Amino acid sequence: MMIDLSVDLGFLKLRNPVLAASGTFGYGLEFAPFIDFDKIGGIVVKGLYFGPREGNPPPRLVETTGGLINAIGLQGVGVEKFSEEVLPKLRELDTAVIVNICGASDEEYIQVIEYLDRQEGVDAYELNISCPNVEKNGFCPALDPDTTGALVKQAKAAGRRPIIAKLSPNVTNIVEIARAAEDGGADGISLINTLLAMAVDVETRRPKLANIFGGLSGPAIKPIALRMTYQVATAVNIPVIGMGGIMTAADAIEFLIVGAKAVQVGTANFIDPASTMRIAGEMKDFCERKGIKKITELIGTIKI
Amino acid sequence: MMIDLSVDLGFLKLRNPVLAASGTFGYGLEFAPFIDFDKIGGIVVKGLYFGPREGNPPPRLVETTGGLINAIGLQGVGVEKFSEEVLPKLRELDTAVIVNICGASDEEYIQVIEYLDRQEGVDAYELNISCPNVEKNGFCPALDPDTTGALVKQAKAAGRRPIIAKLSPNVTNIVEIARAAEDGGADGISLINTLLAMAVDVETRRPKLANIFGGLSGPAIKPIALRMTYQVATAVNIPVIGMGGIMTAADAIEFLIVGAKAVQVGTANFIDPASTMRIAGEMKDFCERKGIKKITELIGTIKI
Amino acid sequence: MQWDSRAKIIFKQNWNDYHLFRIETPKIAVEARPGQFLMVRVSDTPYPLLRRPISIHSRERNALEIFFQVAGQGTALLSRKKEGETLDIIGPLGKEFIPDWEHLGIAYLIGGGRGIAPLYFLGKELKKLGAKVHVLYGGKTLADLPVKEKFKKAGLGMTCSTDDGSFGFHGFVTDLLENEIQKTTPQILFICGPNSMMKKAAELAAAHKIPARISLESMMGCGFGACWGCVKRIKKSDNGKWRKICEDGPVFWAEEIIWEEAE
Amino acid sequence: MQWDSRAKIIFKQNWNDYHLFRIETPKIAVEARPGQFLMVRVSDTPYPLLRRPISIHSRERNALEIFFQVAGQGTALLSRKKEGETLDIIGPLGKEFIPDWEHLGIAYLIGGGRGIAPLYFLGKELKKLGAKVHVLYGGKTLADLPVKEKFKKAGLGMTCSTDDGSFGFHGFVTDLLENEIQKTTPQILFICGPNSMMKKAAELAAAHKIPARISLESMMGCGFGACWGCVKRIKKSDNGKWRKICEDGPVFWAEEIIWEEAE
Ligand SMILES: Cc1cc2nc3c(=O)[nH]c(=O)nc-3n(C[C@H](O)[C@H](O)[C@H](O)COP(=O)(O)OP(=O)(O)OC[C@H]3O[C@@H](n4cnc5c(N)ncnc54)[C@H](O)[C@@H]3O)c2cc1C
Ligand SMILES: Cc1cc2nc3c(=O)[nH]c(=O)nc-3n(C[C@H](O)[C@H](O)[C@H](O)COP(=O)(O)OP(=O)(O)OC[C@H]3O[C@@H](n4cnc5c(N)ncnc54)[C@H](O)[C@@H]3O)c2cc1C
Ligand SMILES: Cc1cc2nc3c(=O)[nH]c(=O)nc-3n(C[C@H](O)[C@H](O)[C@H](O)COP(=O)(O)O)c2cc1C
Ligand SMILES: Cc1cc2nc3c(=O)[nH]c(=O)nc-3n(C[C@H](O)[C@H](O)[C@H](O)COP(=O)(O)O)c2cc1C
Ligand code: FES
Ligand code: FES
Repeated sequence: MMIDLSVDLGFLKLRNPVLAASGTFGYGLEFAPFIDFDKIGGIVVKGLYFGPREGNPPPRLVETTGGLINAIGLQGVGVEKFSEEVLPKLRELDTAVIVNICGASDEEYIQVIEYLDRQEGVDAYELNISCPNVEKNGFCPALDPDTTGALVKQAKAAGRRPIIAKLSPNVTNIVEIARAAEDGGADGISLINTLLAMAVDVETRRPKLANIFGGLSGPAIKPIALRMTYQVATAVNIPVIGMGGIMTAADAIEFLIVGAKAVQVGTANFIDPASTMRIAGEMKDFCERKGIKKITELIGTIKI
Repeated sequence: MMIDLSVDLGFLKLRNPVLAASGTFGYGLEFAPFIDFDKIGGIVVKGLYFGPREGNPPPRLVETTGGLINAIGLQGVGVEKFSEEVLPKLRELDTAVIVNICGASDEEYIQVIEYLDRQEGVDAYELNISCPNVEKNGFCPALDPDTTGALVKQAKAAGRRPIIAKLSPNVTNIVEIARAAEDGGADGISLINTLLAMAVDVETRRPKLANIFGGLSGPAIKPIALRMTYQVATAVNIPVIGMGGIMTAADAIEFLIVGAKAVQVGTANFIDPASTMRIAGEMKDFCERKGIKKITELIGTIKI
Repeated sequence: MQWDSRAKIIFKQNWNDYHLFRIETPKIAVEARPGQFLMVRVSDTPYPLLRRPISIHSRERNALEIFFQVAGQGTALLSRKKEGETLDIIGPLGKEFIPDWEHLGIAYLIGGGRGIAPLYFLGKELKKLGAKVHVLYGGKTLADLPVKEKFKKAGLGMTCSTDDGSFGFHGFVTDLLENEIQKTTPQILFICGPNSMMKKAAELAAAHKIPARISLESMMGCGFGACWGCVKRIKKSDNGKWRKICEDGPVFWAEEIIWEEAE
Repeated sequence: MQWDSRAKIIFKQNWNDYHLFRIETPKIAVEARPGQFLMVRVSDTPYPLLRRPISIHSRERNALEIFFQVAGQGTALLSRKKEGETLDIIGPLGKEFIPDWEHLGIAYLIGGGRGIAPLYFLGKELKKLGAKVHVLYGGKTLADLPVKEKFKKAGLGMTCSTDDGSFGFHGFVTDLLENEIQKTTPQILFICGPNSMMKKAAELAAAHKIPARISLESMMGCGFGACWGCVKRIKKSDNGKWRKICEDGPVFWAEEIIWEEAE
């Protein structure tokens, strides 16, 4: 049976709904030994500030039950080096490339967008307004609807490419934030970023992360991510990209069923570096078994 | 070495810092075959509404990686039956008894408190303003500081016993809610209740819980619970009782180190029904190994 | 109820997806009654988190047997345990199959797939109590009937059925039951298997006015009445409120069950 | 770098907490260099979630050996794997121990506890390259020196030390090193062990102006450069920025390491 896994986000057509999540896939090329780029939907590259950035001091990682807390703090090479050294190589890959945009201020987000706008080979921008481990108390724009709306609006005005707003789960009302992003002009929404978390070493009584707080990802958070994806997908009219703890095609399909048009796979890449490709493959097997001809037949079909 | 595990919450002295969490310990007596009640700090009995309550239709449980989603919906016998049939038996146990108070309206919380105020054998009330699986969309009073403050104030005025406000993690700013509870007159704060969550059966495309949403508990949520406990403990002046995913003494001690004066053990009781007693025992071993004479020496000693 | 955290696996047997363990656990064995179950910890890591409910398949002196089919990760992990390893089990839990009757007469035991598990213990006990026991054992195909010889060896009458006709009666075990009811008049039925099968069997029982005991399954958080997670709506009992399958069941009278809500 | 999801354990040996596995993995073996490591999946469930980094202890034709000490749940699960089972491993990863020198001369290898792991492969390769190899192997007590005979059998000079004097030199392995430096002049040191030991050894190296290669540990998310989780501040390289231990290390020159930040 020929199965059509392609999805159309409106602003971007994907070969299949499986993207690699930002920060868990390096700049993409790190995974060349493990996957065929033409077998996945696309990659979201690591968060980029305008300049190079040191990130947080180590330790930056703690493993928890079913989860990983990270406080990388968005270490990265900056747009310039990225555009010169990485982007040309990414352009040669037959896969969608989305760049995750960071900023320490509204202006910096815009600067990054303006710089990248002059480069070829980027399909969309994912506005990372939701990283919990940059500011000490976990603050980020996506905690507030007004800040979110205003920033999305500026970003949209600044650049020529589609804007995906990446939301934070650390909020009381995710729908309110999603609507603010939509009203601000976002072309799509991706969620969730990591949950603000902490771990303590009982021997030394020190936080296990130098940054004290970090962001929790991995299968532990999947039930929360799925709930939020469902809430948002039923509330907005722009496409939603779901993520959080996806390890298998069944996990990914749960997100599609609650209304996500595509998914991102994050932490799983560390354990099984071929996760994205494997999940896309398993998705096809699932469709075959269930007699589903087009993956889009699954999207938003939850039976309540 | 004689080790003093006792803690003083101000309004209540506990033999040791380990309490059984509400809803995971039945009405207490279910655990008689497994533990000695005089070896734990106390029990928080299952949430009580004024009248008996049916709870949600099944399925009510889903297991996830490192977690459990429940949508029991606070099935229970009501205060009258509880006071007549359960409380007399609890009075015979040599352990602190805290009752978890529920209400579908402000009035109902007050009714429950007024009724229980006329009974003997209750040491404190834990105001359950944070159950995510009663209302369909997960709404509960603890999502809003004003609602929280007002309800705590009314509850405090209505009864003669100490009030512990149990907070929800499903909020942007847990400190704001904790302060509202403190300002409302709460004698203590306990946190966290479960995280609003969801799971989908990919074969049937139905939510795995009849209630659609449920509350996530277990080791998966520990890093989030610990972070919030730390944030709240450093922000309020009333004692904080921490919980969320505690399975071992090391887990419990993490909560003490970040500032909790006591802990509650929930989901662990289902897997190892002697968890509360075991954890108290392991806590003692830990103190012995580290040369700690009083458990209170650990509280709030995190080295930042 | 007892808790044995060091119950030793003293014997293991398997047929594809089906596994039988004999577990040394004197304290639990002495209390065990047919229809009751154990809560088994399948791993000593936090994955999977919860214990799994498994029926008591047989009592052999100070040991108990369990018979299970791999259904997911938990039972898969359980199946990999080796002889000599220990299991952490709580039991016996729940209500037993056998009603408190003076005289049991002709008893039919109807088991489908892994649902045969509790019926072996039940059959042996019924026989001891003087009942005339006949077991109907159904499966999709011959490979789903791995323990059939065992029943015969224990002197229990048995007829098998397979959906594909690869062994015994060609058809559903409920068709077999229907045939049997034409021939003899059972005084009581004991039923355990997939819901669809149990429902059909319960209808037959109702049509022929034969009392029937049915063992229900449910997702269980604790297994001993503490979590309120396993409830189903049960007629009659307590005015149709949700009842705990772990404590008030797993065995109920067929007419108590509301099938629309038994899923 | 290769990924072998079905690397077979063909031999296993253990001494209390210490374990040695020989693993058949031709593609990884052929690329392996001393100082490099593997990312090992210790469980096929989501617990623990991440792979664990383990050094390459030896290459034996198309197999690799690992030597590890149980440090927590992950290594405990690994230790329970049986001969004949397969492991999912990625490797070889990271930079190798041996610098690109014409002539190596007298090389001292200093290993503490589980830190001995990479030094066996290293010693054998150095010997092949014509170096004169002497290994200093330290532990708390005799039981911490399980693989000492192996080095002698491979024709590598070895002196042992124990903190409690139960075997060999009574004292720290760094004291032993200090003594040795008085006697001979090593041209290069290779050091692997607890941070405190490595720091002391690095100080000795600096004091005596002996170049020293040090293998650092770090919490690793991926092991292949994708997560930025394993960084430490390394002097000289890239103006003192955080460097990835998995990719730029784990082996560095001693003078590059900022010990205050190496924890
Ligand atoms: C009282 C009782 C007695 C049982 N006795 C036996 C027995 O003797 N032999 C046997 O093979 N099985 C028995 N079962 C079923 C067994 O408990 C489940 O197959 C097992 O829990 C599935 O766990 P898993 O991790 O392998 O599968 P999972 O991956 O957890 O789930 C696989 C499938 O099994 C279903 N399932 C999960 N938990 C349960 C549960 N508690 N009850 C029913 N279905 C469930 C899931 O919905 C899913 O469809 C019994 C169940 C109950 C309630
Ligand atoms: C490049 C490299 C090579 C290594 N080679 C070997 C080897 O050959 N033999 C050997 O026995 N050990 C080796 N280790 C250490 C080994 O990786 C850890 O002992 C192991 O990851 C601990 O996992 P666990 O689940 O057993 O313990 P956990 O329960 O995860 O932790 C137990 C203790 O180990 C520490 N730890 C956890 N992960 C790491 C890590 N990645 N690196 C260092 N410490 C860690 C924790 O902070 C904690 O103190 C190496 C580490 C690295 C980075
Ligand atoms: C090590 C690490 C680094 C991350 N870096 C970024 C980042 O740069 N930008 C971003 O938007 N999200 C980042 N994330 C969040 C992920 O993209 C994703 O939202 C989150 O991990 C949840 O998905 P998962 O559970 O599949 O990992 C990072 C996550 C991890 C684990
Ligand atoms: C099955 C179940 C029922 C619960 N019922 C209640 C309740 O009645 N009242 C309440 O305040 N919390 C209830 N909770 C929440 C727990 O008390 C606790 O806050 C939460 O489970 C986190 O702790 P844990 O991870 O140790 O389980 C319940 C939790 C579970 C799993
Ligand atoms: S399984 Fe917990 S009450 Fe029945
Ligand atoms: S461990 Fe991931 S970059 Fe080094």
